Amino acid sequence: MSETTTTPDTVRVPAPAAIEAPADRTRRLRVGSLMLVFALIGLLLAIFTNGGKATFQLVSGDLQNNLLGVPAQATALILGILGVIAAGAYVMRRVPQSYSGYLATLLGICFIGSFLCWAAAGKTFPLANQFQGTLNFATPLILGALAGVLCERAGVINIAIEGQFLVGAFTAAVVSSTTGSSAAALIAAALTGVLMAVLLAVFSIKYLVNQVVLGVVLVVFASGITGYLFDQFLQEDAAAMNTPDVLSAVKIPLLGDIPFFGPILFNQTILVYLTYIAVAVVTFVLFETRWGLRVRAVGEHPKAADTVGIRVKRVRYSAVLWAGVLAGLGGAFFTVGYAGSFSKDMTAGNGFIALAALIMGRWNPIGAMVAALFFGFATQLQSQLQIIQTPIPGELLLMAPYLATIIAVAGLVGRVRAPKADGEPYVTE
Amino acid sequence: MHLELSGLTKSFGSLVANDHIDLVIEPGQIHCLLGENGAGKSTLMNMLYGLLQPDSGEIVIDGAKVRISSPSDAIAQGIGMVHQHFMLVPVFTVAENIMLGREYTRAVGVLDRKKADALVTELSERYGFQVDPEALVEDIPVGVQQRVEIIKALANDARVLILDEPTAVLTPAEIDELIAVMRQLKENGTSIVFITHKLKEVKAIADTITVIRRGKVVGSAEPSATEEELAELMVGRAVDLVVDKDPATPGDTVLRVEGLTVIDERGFTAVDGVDLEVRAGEILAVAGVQGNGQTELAEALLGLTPIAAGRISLDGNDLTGRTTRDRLDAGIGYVPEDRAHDGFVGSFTVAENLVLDMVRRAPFGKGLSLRTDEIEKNAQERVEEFDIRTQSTDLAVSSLSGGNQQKVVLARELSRPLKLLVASQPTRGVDVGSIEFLHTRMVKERDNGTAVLIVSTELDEIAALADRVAVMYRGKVVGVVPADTPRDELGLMMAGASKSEAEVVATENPTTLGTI
Amino acid sequence: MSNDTATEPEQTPVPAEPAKESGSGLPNWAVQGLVSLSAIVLALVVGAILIIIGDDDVKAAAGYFGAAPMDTVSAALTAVGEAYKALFLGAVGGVDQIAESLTQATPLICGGLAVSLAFRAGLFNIGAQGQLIIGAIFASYVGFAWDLPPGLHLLVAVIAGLIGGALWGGVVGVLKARTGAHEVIVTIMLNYVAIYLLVWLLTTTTFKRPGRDDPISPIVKPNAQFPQFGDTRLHAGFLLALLAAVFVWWLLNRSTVGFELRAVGANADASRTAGMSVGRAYVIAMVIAGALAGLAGSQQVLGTDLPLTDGVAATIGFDAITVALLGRGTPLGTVLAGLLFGALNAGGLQMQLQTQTPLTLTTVLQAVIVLFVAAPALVRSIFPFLPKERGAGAVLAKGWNG
Amino acid sequence: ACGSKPTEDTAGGGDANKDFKACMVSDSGGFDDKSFNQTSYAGLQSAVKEKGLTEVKAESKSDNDYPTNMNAMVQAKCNVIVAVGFKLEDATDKAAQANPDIKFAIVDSAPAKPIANLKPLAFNTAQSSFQAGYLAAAMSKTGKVGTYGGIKIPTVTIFMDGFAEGVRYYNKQKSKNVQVLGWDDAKQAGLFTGDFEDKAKGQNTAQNLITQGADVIFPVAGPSGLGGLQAAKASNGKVNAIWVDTDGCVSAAEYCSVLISSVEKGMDVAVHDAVVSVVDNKFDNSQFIGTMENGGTGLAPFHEFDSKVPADVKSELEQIKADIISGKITIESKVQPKAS
Ligand SMILES: Nc1ncnc2c1ncn2[C@@H]1O[C@H](COP(=O)(O)OP(=O)(O)OP(=O)(O)O)[C@@H](O)[C@H]1O
Ligand SMILES: Nc1ncnc2c1ncn2[C@@H]1O[C@H](COP(=O)(O)OP(=O)(O)OP(=O)(O)O)[C@@H](O)[C@H]1O
Ligand SMILES: [Mg+2]
Ligand SMILES: [Mg+2]
Repeated sequence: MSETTTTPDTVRVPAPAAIEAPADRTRRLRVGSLMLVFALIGLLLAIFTNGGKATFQLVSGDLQNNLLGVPAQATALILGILGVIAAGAYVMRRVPQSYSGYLATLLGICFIGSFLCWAAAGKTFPLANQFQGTLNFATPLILGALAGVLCERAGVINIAIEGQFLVGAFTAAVVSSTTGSSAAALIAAALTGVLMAVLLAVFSIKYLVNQVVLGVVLVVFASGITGYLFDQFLQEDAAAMNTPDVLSAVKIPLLGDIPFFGPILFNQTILVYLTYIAVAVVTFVLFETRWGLRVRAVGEHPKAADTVGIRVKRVRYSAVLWAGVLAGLGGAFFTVGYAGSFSKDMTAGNGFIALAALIMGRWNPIGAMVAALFFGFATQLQSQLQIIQTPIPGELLLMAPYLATIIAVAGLVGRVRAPKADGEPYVTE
Repeated sequence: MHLELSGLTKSFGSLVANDHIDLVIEPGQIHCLLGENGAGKSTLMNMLYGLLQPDSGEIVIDGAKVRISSPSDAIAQGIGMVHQHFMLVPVFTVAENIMLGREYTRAVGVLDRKKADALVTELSERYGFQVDPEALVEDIPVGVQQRVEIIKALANDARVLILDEPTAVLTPAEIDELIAVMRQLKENGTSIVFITHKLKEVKAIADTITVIRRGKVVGSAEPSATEEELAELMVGRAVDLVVDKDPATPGDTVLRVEGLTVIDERGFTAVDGVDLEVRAGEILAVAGVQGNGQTELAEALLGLTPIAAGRISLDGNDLTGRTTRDRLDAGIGYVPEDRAHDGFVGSFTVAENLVLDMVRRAPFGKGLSLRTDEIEKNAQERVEEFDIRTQSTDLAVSSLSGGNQQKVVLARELSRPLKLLVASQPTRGVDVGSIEFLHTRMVKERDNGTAVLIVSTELDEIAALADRVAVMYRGKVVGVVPADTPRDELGLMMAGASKSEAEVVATENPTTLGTI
Repeated sequence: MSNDTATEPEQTPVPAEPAKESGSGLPNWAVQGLVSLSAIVLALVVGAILIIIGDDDVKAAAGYFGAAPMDTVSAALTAVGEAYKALFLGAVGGVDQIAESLTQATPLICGGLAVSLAFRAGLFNIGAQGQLIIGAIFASYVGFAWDLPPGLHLLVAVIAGLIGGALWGGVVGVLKARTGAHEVIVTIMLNYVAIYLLVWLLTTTTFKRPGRDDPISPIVKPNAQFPQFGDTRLHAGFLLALLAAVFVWWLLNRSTVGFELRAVGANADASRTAGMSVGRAYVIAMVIAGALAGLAGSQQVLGTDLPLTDGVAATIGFDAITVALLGRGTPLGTVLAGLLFGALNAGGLQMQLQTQTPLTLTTVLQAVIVLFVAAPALVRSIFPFLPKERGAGAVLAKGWNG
Repeated sequence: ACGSKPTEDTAGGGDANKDFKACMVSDSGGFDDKSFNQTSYAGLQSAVKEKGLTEVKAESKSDNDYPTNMNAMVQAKCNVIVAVGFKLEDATDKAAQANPDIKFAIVDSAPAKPIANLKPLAFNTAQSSFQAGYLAAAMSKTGKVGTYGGIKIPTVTIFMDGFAEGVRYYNKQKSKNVQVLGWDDAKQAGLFTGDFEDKAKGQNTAQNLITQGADVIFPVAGPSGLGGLQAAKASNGKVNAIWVDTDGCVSAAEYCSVLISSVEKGMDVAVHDAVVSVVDNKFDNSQFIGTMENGGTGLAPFHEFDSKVPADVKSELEQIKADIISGKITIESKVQPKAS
C-alpha cells in the first residue's frame, strides 16, 4: 500500500489564531461580559469602601489574636483594578484560550476580595470561619454529589439523593441513640442509603421507570416513611431513640498544624475525612480502574459494553448501590455528623442542591466537589454578612447563594454534557 | 472452526425477521451474506453473537451444539464481530475501547494503560493500520474508527469474524486495505462472514455467497455471478444498476459559495475557504473521505453550523447569517447524512415526519392549528409516490427499515418546490433496489431544473449521479473534475493528491476494486 | 410519559407497536386501568403494614402475642379497616367529600400539566413550585389591591397569575436557550428564590394585611374570587383546570406549536435540521408550563380564598411531578392522577382525624402507588393473572440529554 | 410529649364530660414542631385530662388543609375548637361566624373585629425575652451575646426585640457594653436561616455567632434552632443558650446542660384555661394577652444552671419582672400584641 492511500488519524488542522470559531466567540463574549460586569462591580465597591482597616481572622475560633488588618479601600482598589485587567485581557483575547480558566479564577478571587474589603471595612471578618463554614455546608453536598456522579456515570439518573439523605440521617440518629455506637450509626446509615439505592436500581434498571420521576417519588417516599416513623416512634420516646452522639473532631497530627488551612481541614470528624477520601477514591476508581472504565462505558454506550461481554445491568447495579453508601453517609452528616437529633425533613432540600452541584460539576467528582464548595461558600458568606451587617438587605442575602448558582451556571458553566446513556434503561431482547 | 446454523428463527412481534435460516460457515472461508435492507442479516448475526436470543433453531460449532446467551459466550467461543453501527465509546481513547471488557490490570483492578497501548500498536503494525492508541475515538475519522472496531475484534483472536457492513464508511483505498487484511486472516484459518450492499466487493472477495430475502435463505451464488444476477436474487426482480440519465442542461448559477470557512467546536478548521457553484439542472457531487469537511459544508449551507468566514448566496440572494428556517423557505431541500440523528423524529409517525419541516405552512398548518386531515392526505400521496413500505402512515418511523426511512426523508424534501437540493449520503446503507429508485428520483429533480448538490463517499453513487465532481480533502476542494474521471483517480484525490498527481499514480498502481 | 417521548430507535429498542388491543382482547386503556387499580391495592397493603406497626392497640396486643395471638390479628385488622374506611369515605363518601377531593385535585392537575408539558418538550421542570408561588403572588396582588368590576377582576387576576408563572418559567427557557444552563439546576434554584421573594414581600406594607404584623396578605376581593359550587369549597377553578387539560391536549396534538415542541422533545437535532428553533421551543414550553403552574397558584388564592403566606404553595409543585408521572405525561392521565391524589389528600385528612393516623402515611401511600403504577411488570409478577398490555409496556425513560 | 394517644383515654379527670369535645387544628408546622403547635397541644391535653373531655385533633400539612380541617371539626360537633397560629385566622373567623354555638380560640392571632364566640390568645413574649436578654448579658463572659431567627416574622422578631432591649437595659444598669449579635432592633435587621427545618444550617449559623465571640445564644427558629443548641453543646461549656416557647429542659431535654433558661410562651396554660372556661360555662371573647403579670409568659427554671446563675442576678431578674408589671420598665418592641 502506498503512503498516500492511508488516511491519517486526524484530518483536521488547528484553526489559524486569527480566526475564532463562532462557538468560541459566543462563549468568550458571554463569559467576558459577565466577567466585565463583576470586575466593574468590584471596582465600584472599592470606590465606595470606607477608609479604615478591614480585619480578617486567620485562625478558626479565635477572633482576638491572629488577625490581619489591611487598609480596606486601597486593597479593594488594587484588587478591583486587577479584576478589570483580568476581565479585559479575557475579552480582548490577550492571552491564549487555554489560560482563560485562570483568568476567570483570578477575577473571582479579586471580586470576592474587594467585596470582602468593602463589607468588612472597619469591622472584623472571620475569614477562617468562612472556610470552616464552607466545609460544613459542603460536606454532605459533596457526598451526595459523589453518589450522583457514580450513578449517573453508569447511566442511572439519581434525583433521589435527598431521599437517601433523609433515611441516612434518620437511621444514623436512631442507631446511634439505641446502640451508642457511632460506627454502627455510620454503617447503618450507609446501609439504608443502599436500601434506597436498591429501590432506585430495581425500578430503573429492571422495571424501566422514568428515572427523573422515580427519583422524585423516592424523595416523597423517604420523607413520608421517615416522617411516619418519627411520628409513631421517635416522637413517643425521644430520649431512647433520638439522642444520638455527635462525632467529635479528631485532629490529624502535623497536617492539622499547617497554618490557616490546617485547623480548618484537618481538625474534623471522621465523616469529613471520609468525604475527602471519597472524592479521591471515586475519582481514582472511576478513571483508573477496570470497574470505573466499565461504569463509564455502560453510562456512555451500554450496547458497546454489552458487545464486549460486559454485564451492563450488573455494572449499573453495583454503581448505584455503592452510590447509596455515599449518599447514606451524606445523610448521617445531618444527625450524627453534625447536628444531633433527627427532625422531620431536616435535610431541607440539600439533596437537590447536591444534584445541582453534580450537574454544575459536569458529572466529574472533582468538579462536583468544587461546585459543592462554591455553594457552601456562598451560603456561609451570606450568613456571616448578616452578622457583620452590610448595607445589603438580609432578604436578598438569603437568596444570594441560589442566584449565584444560576449566574455561575448560565455565565460560566454553560452547556453541560451528561453521560450519553444517562437516564436510558438498557433493554435487550 | 466449522460453524453451522440450523433452523434459526427470530420474530419481533408479528414480524418474522429470520425464518428457519440454515447456514454453514467453513473454516478459512469468506462467506458473504447478501440481502435487501431489513432482510434479516444483522438479526441473524446478532443471534450468533449472543445479542439476540433465537426463538428456535440451533448453533453448532465443530460438531457440538452450543448455547450463546450473551456476547461473552460468543467471545469465549472465538466469535468476533464488527457491528454495523459502531460499538465504540466515543469519549474513550482507542486503547480504552480496545481493552474494554478484557482490561489489563495491575493490582486491585488498576488499569494498565501501557500494556493496552502496546497491544494496539502491535496489532496495528501487524495488519498495517495506523492508529494512535491515545486518541479519543470521537476525534478520529470514521474510517479510522472502523479500523479500531476491526482491531477490537482481532484482539480477541477470533476464529470466526463477522463483519456487518464494514465498508459503508471506507474509501476505495481503505476498502482495499480491509480486503487485504481479510485475505491475510483467511490464510491463517479464520472464517469470515462478510455483509455488504456493494456487489463489487462481494465479487472481489467472496468464497461463498448466501442471499437472504424477507428472513429466508433464497439461494446462494457463485462469486463469478454478475452484479445484475446478484441484485436480482436479492431484490427478487430485475434491477437496473445504471441510472438512465440524459446529459445535464445546466442553467443559471443557483448556489454560490465563496470562501466558506467553518471552525469546529474543538477549534479545528473543518471547511477551509471553499468556493463552489451549482447551476440549475445539474448535479454537483462532493466526493471525499468522511471527515474531510463535507458534513460541515452541507450543514453550513443550511445554517446548522455557524461559519467563521465566507458567503453563501442562492439565486443571488445572500443567505449568510440567515436561519435554517429562512433557508428552507428560500427553497433549499436537505437530506442529512445521519437520518436517525437529523433526518427524522423516530418516535413520530410516518405522516408526521413527512411534514416535519412544513407544519407551519399551508395546507398543513392554518394559523396555530394543525390540519391533521391534510397531513394524512399528504402521507397517503407520498407513500404511494415513493413506494414507502409501511403497514400504516400512523406507524413510528423508527419501525421502518433503513431504506424506507430514507425514502421518507427524501419524499418530504422533494414534496415542496425546490431551487436547491442538498443531499448527504442519500443512499448510505440502502439496498440496491431502493438505491435505484432514490437515484432516479434525484435525477428527475435535476431535470426539473433544480440545482442538486450530493455529498457522497460512494464512488458508485458519484459515478451514477454526478454531472461534475468536487473532491474535498482536509476541508479544501482539491479539484473539480468531470463525472467520467476514473475511480482510482478520484480515490487518490480523496486522499489529497492533486488531479495531475492522481492521474499518474492511478495508472501505475491500480486498486482491486478499480479494475473490476 | 407516553410512547412518543421515546428516544432514537437505536437507544430504546422498545417496539412501538400499533396494536390498540392487548393480548387478552381487552383494550389497552382497560388493561392500564386494571394495572393501576392493582397498584393502588398493593400500595394499600404496604400502607396497612405501616398502620399495623404504628398502631398502639396492636402494639399492646402484640405484647401478649404468645398468650392470645388472635388479639393481635384482630387489633391489626380493626386498625387497618378503620383507617381505610375513613380514608375512603373521606375521599368519596358524600357530596362534600367529593367536592373536597376535587378542590384538592385542582392545583395538582394544573401543576401536573406544567410538568408534563415541559417533559414533552424534553425539559425537566422541577420548578413548578417556584412558578406556582410567583403565579400566586401576582394573582393575589391583583385580587386584593385592585378594584375592578365583577368578572373582569377575576379575569385580570387569573391572567396576572398566568403571567407570573410564565415569567418564572420563561427565565428557565431563556437561560437554557441562550446559555445552555441546565434547566434542572435553574429550576431548583428558582424555587428557593421564589420562596424567599415571597417571604420578603410579606414583610412589606404592600403585601401585609392592613392592621397586622403577621406575614399574611389580605384575602382577594370577592370580585376576584372564583365562583363556588354551592357551599362546598369546590370552585370554578376546577373547570379551568379541566379546560387547561383540554388546551394542553389541543396544543400538543392539534397545533403547530405543539408539534414543534414534541419534535424538539423527541429529537432536537432533527427538529433543528427541519428549520425549527430549538431555543424558541424551550422558551415557549417553559413559558406555557410556567403559566400552567401559575394558574395552579391563582387557584390557591382566588379559588380557595387563601391569603398569601409562606405556605401558600404547600408542596403542590413537587407533588405535581409525581402526578405527571402517574399520568404518563398525557393530559387525560394527568387529570386522572390529579384526581386520585386529591382524593388521597382529602381522605388522608379524614383518616388522621378519625383514627389519628399521621398524614405522613398518605405521603407514603402516594409514593408507593406511583412506584407500582410506573412498574407494571412488577405488579404483573405479583398478580400473574393480569392481562398483558401490548405496545408500550413500561413508562419509557429518557435521559438528561433530551 | 405529644403522641397518638387513643381519644378515649381520659384517665385523670374520669369521664365526667365525655360528651364534651375539645378540638384543635395545627398549622402546617404540625404538632411535633417542638414549638407553638406542640405547646398549645399540651394545653389541650391537660384540659382534657383534668375535665375528662374527649379530645379531637387535626394536623394540617399545608395551607390548603386549614378550611378543611376546620370544617371537619365543626362536623365532628366539637364544643370548643382551638386553632394554632395566625395562618388559621381566616378559616377560624369563617367557621366561628357560621357556627355561633361552638366556641373558638386562636393562638397568636386576633380577628380584625371581635367575634362573639372567638377568643384570641396572644402573648407578649417580649417581656420575658427582655429578662432573657438581661440574663444572657449577665452570664456572658465575652461581652457578646447572639440571636438568630428562622424567618423574619413578628412571632419571631418579638423575642429578638425583647432580647436586645434586655441586653441594653443590662448595659445601662451596669454601665457595661455587652453587644447583641444577630439582631438590631432599631433597624429591625438581623440574622435568619431562611427556614425552620434545616437544623444543620441553624447550627452553622449559631457557630458563626460563636466565632464572632457570642457565648450565649438565643435561637428563635424552631427545629432549626435546635441546631443552635447543638452548637452550644459542641462548644464544651464555653457557650450556653436560652431556648424559646417552652422549657427546653423538658421539650429538648438532651440540651438541658447548655440551657441557662427558656423564654416560656404560656400557650399551654392559655389553651388549657380557654378550654376549661368553655367547660365551666365561663367563656368570654376578650383577647387574652399572656404577660408576665398573668403568667402567660415568663422565664423557665434554671435547672442545671440554678447554681451557676448568681443570686444577685436572680434577684435583679425578679426586680425586672416587677418593674415590667408595674410599668416602670416599658418595652418598645412594635410587634407586641396590643389589647383590642
Ligand atoms: N429490535 C427490533 N425490534 C423490532 N424489529 C426489529 C428489530 N431489529 C430488527 N427488526 C426488524 O427485523 C428485520 C430484519 O432486520 P435486520 O437488521 O436483520 O436487517 P438487515 O438485513 O441487517 O438490514 P440492513 O441491510 O438494512 O442492515 C427488519 O424488518 C427490522 O425492521
Ligand atoms: N424498536 C424498533 N421497532 C421496530 N423496528 C426497529 C426498532 N429498532 C430498530 N428497528 C429496525 O430494525 C432495523 C434494523 O436495524 P439496523 O440498526 O440494522 O438499521 P438498518 O435498517 O440497517 O439501518 P441503516 O441502513 O441505517 O444501517 C431497522 O430498519 C430499524 O428501523
Ligand atoms: Mg443490518
Ligand atoms: Mg443497513
